[in-house]
Amino acid sequence: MKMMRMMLAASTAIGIAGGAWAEDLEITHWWTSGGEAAAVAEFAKAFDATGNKWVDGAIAGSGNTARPIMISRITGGDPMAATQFNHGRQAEELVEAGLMRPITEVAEAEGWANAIAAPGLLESCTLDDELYCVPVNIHSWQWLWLSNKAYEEAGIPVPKNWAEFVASGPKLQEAGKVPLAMGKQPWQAAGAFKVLVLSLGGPELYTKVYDEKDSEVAAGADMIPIWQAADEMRKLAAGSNVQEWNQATNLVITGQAGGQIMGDWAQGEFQMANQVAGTDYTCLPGLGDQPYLSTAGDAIYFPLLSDDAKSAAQLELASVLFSSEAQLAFNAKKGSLPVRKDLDLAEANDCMRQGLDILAKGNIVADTDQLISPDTNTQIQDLMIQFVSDMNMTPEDAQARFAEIIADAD
Amino acid sequence: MSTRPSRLFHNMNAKIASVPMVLTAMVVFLGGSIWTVVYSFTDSKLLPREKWVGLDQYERLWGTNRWLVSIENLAIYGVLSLIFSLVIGFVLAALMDQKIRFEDVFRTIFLYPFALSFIVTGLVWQWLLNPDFGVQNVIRGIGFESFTFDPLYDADLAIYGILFAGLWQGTGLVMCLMLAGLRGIDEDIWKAARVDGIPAWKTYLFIVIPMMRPVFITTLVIITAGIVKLYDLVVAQTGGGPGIATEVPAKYVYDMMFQAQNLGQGFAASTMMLVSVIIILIPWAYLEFGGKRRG
Amino acid sequence: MADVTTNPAPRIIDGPRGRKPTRALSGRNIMIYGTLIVVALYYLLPLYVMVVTSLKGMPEIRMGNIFAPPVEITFQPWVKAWAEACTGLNCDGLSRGFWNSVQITVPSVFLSIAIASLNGYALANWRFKGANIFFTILIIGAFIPYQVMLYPIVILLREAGLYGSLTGLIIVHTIFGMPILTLLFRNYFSSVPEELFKAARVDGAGFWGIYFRIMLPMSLPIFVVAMILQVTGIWNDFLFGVVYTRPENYPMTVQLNNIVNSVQGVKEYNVNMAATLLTGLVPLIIYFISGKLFVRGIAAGAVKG
Amino acid sequence: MEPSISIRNLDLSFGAVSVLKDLNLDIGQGEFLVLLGSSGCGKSTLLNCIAGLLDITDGQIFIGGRNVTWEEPSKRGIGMVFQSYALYPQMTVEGNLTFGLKNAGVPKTEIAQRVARAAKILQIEPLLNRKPAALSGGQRQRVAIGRALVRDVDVFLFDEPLSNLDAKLRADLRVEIKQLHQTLDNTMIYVTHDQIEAMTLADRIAIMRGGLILQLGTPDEIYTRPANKYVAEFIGSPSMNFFDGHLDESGFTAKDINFTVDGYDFANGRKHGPAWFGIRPEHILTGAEAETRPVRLSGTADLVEPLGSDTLVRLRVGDRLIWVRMDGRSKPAIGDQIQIGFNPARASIFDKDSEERL
Repeated sequence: MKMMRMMLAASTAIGIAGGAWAEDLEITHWWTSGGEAAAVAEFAKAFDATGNKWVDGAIAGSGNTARPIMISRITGGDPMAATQFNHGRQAEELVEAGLMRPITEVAEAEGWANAIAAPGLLESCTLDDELYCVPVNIHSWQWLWLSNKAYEEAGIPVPKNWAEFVASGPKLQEAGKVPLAMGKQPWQAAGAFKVLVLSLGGPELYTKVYDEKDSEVAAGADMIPIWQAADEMRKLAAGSNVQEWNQATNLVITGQAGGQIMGDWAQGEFQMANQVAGTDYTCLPGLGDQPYLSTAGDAIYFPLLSDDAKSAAQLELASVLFSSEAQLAFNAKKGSLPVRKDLDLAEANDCMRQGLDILAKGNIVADTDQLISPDTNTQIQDLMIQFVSDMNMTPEDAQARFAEIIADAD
Repeated sequence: MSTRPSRLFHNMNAKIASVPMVLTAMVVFLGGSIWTVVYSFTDSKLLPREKWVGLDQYERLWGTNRWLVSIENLAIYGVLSLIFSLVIGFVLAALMDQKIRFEDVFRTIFLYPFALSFIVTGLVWQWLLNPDFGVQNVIRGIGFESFTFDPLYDADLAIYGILFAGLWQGTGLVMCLMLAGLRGIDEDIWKAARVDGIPAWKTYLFIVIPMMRPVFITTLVIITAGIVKLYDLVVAQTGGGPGIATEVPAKYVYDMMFQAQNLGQGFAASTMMLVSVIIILIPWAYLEFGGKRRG
Repeated sequence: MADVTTNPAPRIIDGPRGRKPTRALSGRNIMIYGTLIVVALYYLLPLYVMVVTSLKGMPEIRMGNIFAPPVEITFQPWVKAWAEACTGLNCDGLSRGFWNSVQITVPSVFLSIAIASLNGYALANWRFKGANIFFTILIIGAFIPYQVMLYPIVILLREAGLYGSLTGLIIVHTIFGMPILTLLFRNYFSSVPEELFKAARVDGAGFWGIYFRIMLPMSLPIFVVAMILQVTGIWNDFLFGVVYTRPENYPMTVQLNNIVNSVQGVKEYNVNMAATLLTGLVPLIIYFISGKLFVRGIAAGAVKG
Repeated sequence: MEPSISIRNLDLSFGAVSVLKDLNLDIGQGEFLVLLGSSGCGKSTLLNCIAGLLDITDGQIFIGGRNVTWEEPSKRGIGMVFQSYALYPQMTVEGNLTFGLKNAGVPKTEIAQRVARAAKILQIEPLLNRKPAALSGGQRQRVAIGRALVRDVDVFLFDEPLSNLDAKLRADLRVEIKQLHQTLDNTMIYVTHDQIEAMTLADRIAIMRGGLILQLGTPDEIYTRPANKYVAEFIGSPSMNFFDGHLDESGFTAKDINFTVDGYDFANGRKHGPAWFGIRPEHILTGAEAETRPVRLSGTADLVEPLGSDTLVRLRVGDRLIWVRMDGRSKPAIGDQIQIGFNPARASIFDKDSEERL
């Protein structure tokens, strides 16, 4: 293993940069929760092994806090060597403005196209046939995490799908628990909603709404049950007085809450707490019934640098990020799926396997990050957080407003 | 000194010393504002670009619920925070002016929150007002099981929760300004009022307060500037939530520009803020600096 | 009309005499001190909660009462906040940010006060054509939300090649400190008697001579106020620190935010509180030391319209 | 007749600092008393005590026969006028005059009557609707007096009311205050550091120093028979000339000079020992007139100050400097030899140690 990494590093270094050595690269990202930080450490370790140095530029908060800072620095002429974005449309304009550098040469030299788990991942990094980012993981939003402990204490079996989960709500409340943990931040509310759309409405509805932006469908009868489910969701989440997603996850881990709708990164928190999938917690991908997943994830972009040595080192970094070892180590810690399909996931746990099976079946759709602009996304987030916290807003009103946003979406 | 120096070189040193001010005023404040206004008529997304869309951004702005809520919140917060800071600040200053003992101690206590950043203030009050372990929990713990005090989790009350924290942070400074103002009032006025048999509260209300007009103006300027900029406190305390119950214009601007990557929309919102500031300020600035000159 | 000063015969008769008797617990005193004490408690409560929580261990915090004094005092949270707390991969707590903040604050305070005092002096004593227009624009600038200026300044700094450098950040702080400080100095210098200024001119002192030899030495109170305002403002700044610097230069507030928001598993309230207190310590100490001067200086500078 | 104001054994101290010491003072009905002294002598403090604006430490104050020691200022039956006028700047002149009355619940018609009367007396009728900022200093002080006037009280207190005015206005207003006193005939206490005001206005003057009344008497007594050296020096401009010397049977001896003090009216019988001999510049005659005086000296003009009406001349007599007030028409040049003479009967002699009048 070690041999191979050394060779790989050496080959890219020699082949592409012609012997660039020992550069300090600053990488900015917002991976700061426990599981995330542990995962980043794996990348750093792998990159440091090439002789270069990973200078960590973590910015806490969430992507919403960190992205403005990253964008300001890139447009302000003080770019970092590499930076995290959710791939999709967040960095689109930076690429168009020529502020990012392509890494196509590494990808072609190493044959990424053959190794990639889902072609869509590379496609969303591509503009005018040049590749601009390295996808580092696959995340999917469509997971319901359940606390076995909470259900045991409430004296009811762990639900197997959304309907059962909703039905179990009153019993959990009687046992003094919050049925659904949900951090009161806009992105979490909007995320949970899109899970409902895909998992309860199916991929056709999801595509019509988010991809084709069909406002008639968004306003139509097909969406009504989704909004009713959203209505139930907010009632179940009413007692959840936390802000951060991992605080909500912690409520599930400690059995104070029944479940949480959150992406697969939540699994990193369960692992950090030494919880065992199947025994301590249960996961329901796609909310149990129609296991479809949307593939999104994080990607690393490379701003255009004037320093040749650093530019060369950027390519080395890209190579390391996509390498099998780094992919395995990183994703194991983070709880997400690796972007390569040629890996042996011997260590993958129960939940990861379920996810991999769904991927293998091809039951995947593109994530909303790739389909709608950040602007539209923000509008939906504003709507959803208002809907979740303002019980006076009826599902009908919210649906009408949602349809308007979809109609205006670009 | 045989030749008369040219106009340009008259007061040359003063002009040189004012270069930073002139640059700041013209390039940063004026130039930056004009730039912002101009680009509010484009559909700039992540990066500014000259694709003109007329008033589209403004139409969308005024059609956006969150912007309207932000304006409403700022109005509520602004009016209440003005009234309460002035009233509380003045009452505290008046109490402090009664030749009390331990004046230094009290003053330090009232002023120390001002030394803390809004981020800190927001976090502390978020903790205190959290129903699960803050004030509500404690009061329930001593037996009042049904006691409810969770302003930050009630959309109708959340903005008042922010006001609570904002006043905690800001009234100390107002108190200091007022105290300085009170100390500047001629002792003889108080004596005259006592001889006239006017009760203390009436003296304050009808004589002293009208005399403190300059102090009130300075205070007003400082408080208002703070209100318009209200941002950090909201971000740290509620993040705009629950829902969009505590959104404010400055946060809308920031979120639009950097999170939604819709610069044009953010610029339109900034322009609206700028316009309202100017509408409020121009008459005042004219009165203060334009009309009569100080001796 | 006899001259009575020479007649010390007892003239006091029964009845009110001497100081009007007042009870220590008069209604007036109860009202004054009662109000002050209640308000003082409201102001102290958050500080108390912060201190108490920062000295508790996590198990004790989870048990509940935020107002209860710590059963077992531990300084571990303080140590952790200062030296161990993590953001991403960096686990050196606030200590790094502290020195960054010092490096940012000291030159920024110095430069902004130097420039603003010169502005105020020129405006108050050496009026030139158009000066008031610039000043009015400057004052309106005080009301512009920083967010509005964020982007234009990014562009300006980029064009000047200063983006991301410490110099750039210092300039930004100087720019945004200018409106209020200039107002303060202008008001203060206006209140200096004109005769003094004229006398100095007759003695042949010029613009700089008067500034350094006459204005500076007699302006201590207003300089104290300006210094307090600037130290507090710059030390507490978050937005500029995060937008206009690189991670290795992040000031303490940015690291505070990082630590508080880097939730790794459970929120460590005690560490967060300790970090919060540590960050606020510098401005707090300055306030405790110079509170009296502050009020005096404000009386001298801010209050005269 | 019972005194209008009676101050009995008044003590005032702030902590350890004693400001007024065991002070006694009776002021008769309709009397105009001036408290005179340099700044810090306690004169304004005493006035504030009488007004009730300062809590006294011990003693009693009676006004109009009533013990007002514990009364509020407004209940003492006084009106007060301040140096800084202390007008309420946001109110019109009329507002200033009526605010206190309205507050006390005086009927409207009566308020109108009182205001009209005061305005008439002070000739401020055209100013009633103006604000203080639009008035001159003299007008403001008239309004301030008016505010005391409408209170319809027996006692007026003036705290250096003319100090903020220029010399001409001060003289004019001084006359008006004198006339006002003659018209109203009520008790007035007037604090000033200006001896001309004191001399011209007062029925009696109390000269204060260090919280004590050094001398209480009519202006004439104070001028002609100052009770101690301080009072003698304080009153009169230029100050009294002093000779440092010795008093014995032969008269007064000061270094090279010796003269008899025949005709001098000793306060408590003739005493001998070290003493100050004081003679006012206006009691020193020059030229031919000097020859007629019992004591004659000769000096050289050193400084000349022509005032128009008079000419002040400083003479060098031996190593002494002596001020002399000469007729305005005489115009001595510097260096002129001038003969002077005076009558010891018009002089004041003080004990060297106690500085009390002999």
